[in-house]
Amino acid sequence: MRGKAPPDPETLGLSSEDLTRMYRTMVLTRVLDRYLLRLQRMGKVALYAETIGEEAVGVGTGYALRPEDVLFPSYRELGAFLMRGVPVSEILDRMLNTVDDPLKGHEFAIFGDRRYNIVPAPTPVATQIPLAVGYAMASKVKGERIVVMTIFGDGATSKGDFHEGVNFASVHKPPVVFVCRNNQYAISTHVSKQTGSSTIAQKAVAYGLEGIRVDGNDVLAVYLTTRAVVERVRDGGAPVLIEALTYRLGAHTTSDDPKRYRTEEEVQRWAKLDPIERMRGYLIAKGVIDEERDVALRAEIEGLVAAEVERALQRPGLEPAVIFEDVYASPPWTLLEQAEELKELSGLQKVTKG
Amino acid sequence: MRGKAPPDPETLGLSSEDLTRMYRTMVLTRVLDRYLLRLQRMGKVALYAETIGEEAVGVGTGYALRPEDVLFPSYRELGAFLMRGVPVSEILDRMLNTVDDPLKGHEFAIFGDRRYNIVPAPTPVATQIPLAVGYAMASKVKGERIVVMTIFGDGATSKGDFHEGVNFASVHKPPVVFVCRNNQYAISTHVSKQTGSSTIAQKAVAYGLEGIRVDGNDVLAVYLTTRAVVERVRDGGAPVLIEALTYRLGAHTTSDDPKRYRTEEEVQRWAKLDPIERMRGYLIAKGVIDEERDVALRAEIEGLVAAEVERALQRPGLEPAVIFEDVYASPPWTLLEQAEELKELSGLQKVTKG
Amino acid sequence: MTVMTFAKAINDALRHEMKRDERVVVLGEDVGVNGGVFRCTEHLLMEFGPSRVIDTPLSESAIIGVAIGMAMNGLRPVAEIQFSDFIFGGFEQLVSNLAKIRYRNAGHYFAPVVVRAPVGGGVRGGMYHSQSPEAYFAHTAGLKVVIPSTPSDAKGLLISSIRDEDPVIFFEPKRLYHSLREDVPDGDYTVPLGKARLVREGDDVSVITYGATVYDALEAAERAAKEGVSVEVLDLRTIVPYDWEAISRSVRKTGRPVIAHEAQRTAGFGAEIAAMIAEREIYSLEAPVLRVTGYDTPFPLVHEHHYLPNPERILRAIRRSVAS
Amino acid sequence: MTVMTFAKAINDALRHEMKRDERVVVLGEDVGVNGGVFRCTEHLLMEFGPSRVIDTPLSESAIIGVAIGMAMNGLRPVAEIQFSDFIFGGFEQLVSNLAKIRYRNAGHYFAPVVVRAPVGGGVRGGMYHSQSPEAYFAHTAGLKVVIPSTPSDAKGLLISSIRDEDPVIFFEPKRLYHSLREDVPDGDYTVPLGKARLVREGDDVSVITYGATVYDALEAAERAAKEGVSVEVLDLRTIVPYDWEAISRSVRKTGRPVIAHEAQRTAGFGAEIAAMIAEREIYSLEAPVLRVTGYDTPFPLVHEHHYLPNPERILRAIRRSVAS
Ligand SMILES: Cc1ncc(C[n+]2csc(CCOP(=O)(O)OP(=O)(O)O)c2C)c(N)n1
Ligand SMILES: Cc1ncc(C[n+]2csc(CCOP(=O)(O)OP(=O)(O)O)c2C)c(N)n1
Ligand SMILES: [Mg+2]
Ligand SMILES: [Mg+2]
Repeated sequence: MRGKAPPDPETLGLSSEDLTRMYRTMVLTRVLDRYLLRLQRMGKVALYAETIGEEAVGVGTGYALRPEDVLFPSYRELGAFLMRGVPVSEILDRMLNTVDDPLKGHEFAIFGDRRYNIVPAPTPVATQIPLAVGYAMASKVKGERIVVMTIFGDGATSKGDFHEGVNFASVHKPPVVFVCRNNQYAISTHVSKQTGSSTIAQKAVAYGLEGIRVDGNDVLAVYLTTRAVVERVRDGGAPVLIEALTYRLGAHTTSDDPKRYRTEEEVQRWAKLDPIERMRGYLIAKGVIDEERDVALRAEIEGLVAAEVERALQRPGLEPAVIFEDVYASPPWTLLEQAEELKELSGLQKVTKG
Repeated sequence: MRGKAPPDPETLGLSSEDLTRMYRTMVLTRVLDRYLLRLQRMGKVALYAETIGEEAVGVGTGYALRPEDVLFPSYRELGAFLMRGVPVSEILDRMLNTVDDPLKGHEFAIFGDRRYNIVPAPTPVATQIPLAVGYAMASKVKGERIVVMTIFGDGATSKGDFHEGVNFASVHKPPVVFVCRNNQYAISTHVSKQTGSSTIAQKAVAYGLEGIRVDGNDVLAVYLTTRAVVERVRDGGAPVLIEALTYRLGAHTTSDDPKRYRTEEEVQRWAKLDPIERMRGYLIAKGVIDEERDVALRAEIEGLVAAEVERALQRPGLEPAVIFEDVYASPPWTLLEQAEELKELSGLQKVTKG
Repeated sequence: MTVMTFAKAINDALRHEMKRDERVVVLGEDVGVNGGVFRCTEHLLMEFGPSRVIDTPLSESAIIGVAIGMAMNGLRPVAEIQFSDFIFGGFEQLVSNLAKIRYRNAGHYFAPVVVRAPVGGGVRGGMYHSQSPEAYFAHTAGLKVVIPSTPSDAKGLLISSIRDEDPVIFFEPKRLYHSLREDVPDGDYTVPLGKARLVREGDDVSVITYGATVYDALEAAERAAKEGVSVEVLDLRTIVPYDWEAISRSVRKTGRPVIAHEAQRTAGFGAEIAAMIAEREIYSLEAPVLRVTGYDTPFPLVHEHHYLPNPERILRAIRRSVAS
Repeated sequence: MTVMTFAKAINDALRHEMKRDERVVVLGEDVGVNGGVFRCTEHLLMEFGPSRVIDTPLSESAIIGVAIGMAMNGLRPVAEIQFSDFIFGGFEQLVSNLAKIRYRNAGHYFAPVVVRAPVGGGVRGGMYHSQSPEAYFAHTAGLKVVIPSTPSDAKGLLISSIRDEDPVIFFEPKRLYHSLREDVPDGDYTVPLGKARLVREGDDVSVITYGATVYDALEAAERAAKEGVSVEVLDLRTIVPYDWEAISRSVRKTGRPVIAHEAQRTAGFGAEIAAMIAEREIYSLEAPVLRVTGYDTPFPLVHEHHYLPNPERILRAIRRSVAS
């Protein structure tokens, strides 16, 4: 879209509600992201993978899905969760492992909950891809008209599971959409050292599938491309690989120091392409919002998130006994014995919060 | 080459020695292959993967390598071994697990021996591919001018290790050549159910590498293409993926019954494209050999192989103690104890040949 | 009752469950048109069609991963890995996803997948067609591990495994596939997971084993009987959860346990049984806890008889036990 | 001697070997420009250049596989897996190739690869940054398995591992990386594989352990001492081969073994030690063989202290041992 004048929303078939919802969610994502970062620094969250700069991918893809569609995300898809309607409170309960954590403190994944058709991300990169394919295979067998989407990073495309999963899908053609959020880095490894191919999209050729590269900092491009693909796949079209080119403005996670491997100039260059600023510029240019409403919106969101953080911090934590839950539907006797052992021990020693 | 008149050897830069060597080795491969099949039926060989119909790939690629080049084959590359100068006797000692078996009866691989720069194939499909890449990486570090070639089947391209290995090579560009012997089947699975891509060669696009499809039943095409690629890679060129399209005329292995999954018509169609017959026709047409010499050649080869089989069948087998050899350079005490146990037991019980 | 081979009993169990429950699907390399390289899935494609009997590309990680996804979406996939030696390509999916899916999802999603794979030696299969990797899975919380040794148990345990809400790794001793025939109950027949089978009663020594080694233990027991030693043979059938009550009962009776399996000795599943005995039945012991196992080498192509816990080796351990 | 952290000692060993032997190369995710996520490979890229310090794509199977190929061609690769939790993606290469390469090639080719990987919990790492998978490798003939617990041992054992002609899986307890400092010998320094370290002498109970659990055992021993119980603590340092002589000597002395490790209990490496004691030191025992281990669940994000074999749990086992 750069260069010439951006098209009007109507030309794109977008209502101002579409636009403001996406914009609002991007801002919300950014604000919550910053809070989660701070909560990690405070020691309240064990580890956090920032999403700053990549909001357009999560929000654009998230908006393209229907509620019944199922998302297999990676660990950096906060925007998609919020766009799919997950309340901030539930994400905070999750990240702070309160007694209301829907995942009971078992694991890291930012979020996951069957009610939202969001599957918690596995930490082992790319391993959700074959799962998404299988989920979609099953929906085909069951005759459901849902679409399964899986999102992963550029680094993930080097793993065998990306290949095996996409190749499997290329033969059986279940309703699955592969989205690579190419933020150009896998921790310190630039995508040019990740693969010899100059785009991720062209990897689709290896499977006889369509590959599309989209500007991942343009939420409208992401949304429109993804929605078209999702609906095509819903109607029986073959799986598609979408590459959304973006940039990770923050550190990889709170354990990472990006200064070791990239220049401040590079970061600044991409900071200028901030997807939120870009959308803001567009909305103001097209008269969808004005500065005043924008300031109000941001203040409202800040307030909302701050209040939720306050609330969540007050919630009690989980009991040690949770560590024995959800291992099996019918646990072996060995595990039941061990749970007894912990109970006995917990009586003896101070129960500290994980 | 079909359709128009085939070019003369000189035009292709081939001497009649080149031609007869390749032809002779294809015939030798076929004859030895048939003997090995019979030896398996006799219970002398545990399992055998036939190579009938695919001789041109092994021989053409094998001839393209220099002695110092290193081959990481799959289990179906008999032609390449013979073309690289492995004596029939050594292959028989291997397959019959005689006391002279260079691999001491430890495993299946048809053959492997450092003296010939042939690495025994692993049974787990595709797992030799990253090894070949690593071997080539090391030769680059060491400043050697060798080329590493790995050969694998069409089925192998679906495995994560194909992807991870080729992708690794696409970044680091060591002197490695990937050859897919596309015989259109992975046991019962036709290549069209193996991947959504219509060729294997196009999978190179996923790595920004060159992919070349060659008629795998035309030994000259295989040789000329591979040689050009090998020399280019030797001179510092990037890795290349060569797809040699051929057909497995026989069963997958001696445990397989191909009638379950393919028609006799299909087999007959490909039998007419037999690479040996094709080369024979070419050599006769170009006056390189005549019928008489051909008959003599075949008789000579039959005699040679028959005599070697006779000899090998007389050789003694391996001692049970070999099972403890080559596990470690410096074995743990546990293993040494176990070797003692076997020694003790072997004294008590009849030593049967594996 | 119908006389069946072990392979046929597996086939019968699959057909029965596929008929009974349309959520059951089968996937793997060559399971469809070819009916499986050991014929365990024969005729299923014809009967249930290609959306329920799925020939897959050659990719073990995808087979397991896709099966997990299917199970998360309500199916009951039975994935076949052609040989357990090739299960390692899918190991990350097995260990990092299948075993942990219920936990990671706090029960929101779970994956009752059955992974079937032929195990063990005795078929001149060499290094990569003979391994017994059960200990890896026994050491992976979240999985159950089953290894039947008779056609009836194969059927009954496979049906139980398919109906189980937890993922089950189901190992089939390949040397039994076509070498063994027996009367197998028709129709609906289950054998509960976690219950051992007392194969032979005895008073002097307990051989605790599973899989094809049961038959080697029986032969050793026969021979010991001729020497006046009465040997009990216990077939665990399920490794996770294992039947501690049965083990403990037998050890209390004989005081002389011998544990036998094909897998290599070090850190094999036999160690777990020995460790439990050393913790809980130490005062019942009248002899050291002995193990007869595959050696700590890769599985050899030649001389596999020597490598395996053959009757001679088991008998030797029985004698040692009695002598101490 | 220089005071170093555990991470620095690893770095020192790598640098020392890379200087001494140009065949030594390092490869893995983020090992180059980033110096490793735990800084173990810091500055190596600058010193030795990109052909010897190789940043790889995100592909564990290729990392192991490429390292094997390099080793077959005469290099001495030290591959880093970023967390041992991600080693499963390379499991087929480890089990089917690395462990079996010498055997399959009958010695024609062999692969002296060192695979380094951080293990264990205690850093709030959750399910996939905390696991202790050593038993899988102990059960895989062809591999050696090392787990140091001090900076000096880290250096000395890593150098020995790099010089070893066999493949070594080298696990580094990540919670020790930056929490521990001690004097480490400068320059060439080796600690032999297969030799345990007697960390604390005692007469009543033997705690046999390795890795970071050594410190929990020591704390438990301190506390037991206050109760008048004298506890010996043995750090195995190497799991394959393990130092049976040292274990046996200690068990003969105390008669009361307690085995402790972070990995889950069932079929963990502790079972192997218990099994060996039950076979060979049964007559020395004055108490059951006890194990204190991680529970048979995935590694939990919250309450990991409860999951781990913490000093309270070890002390409890010591008391139980003394009481029986
Ligand atoms: C299989 C595996 N290997 C290594 C890691 C450690 N690790 C965590 S994130 C990461 C980089 C992932 O990069 P990418 O896929 O591009 O996603 P991004 O973090 O950029 O969103 C690595 C190497 C992991 N989680 N899983
Ligand atoms: C990882 C792995 N999975 C499964 C098998 C069983 N198997 C042996 S050969 C084969 C088919 C291989 O097909 P392809 O790669 O096309 O080679 P071809 O046999 O046609 O030469 C299969 C599935 C194996 N050896 N390794
Ligand atoms: Mg990335
Ligand atoms: Mg093939």
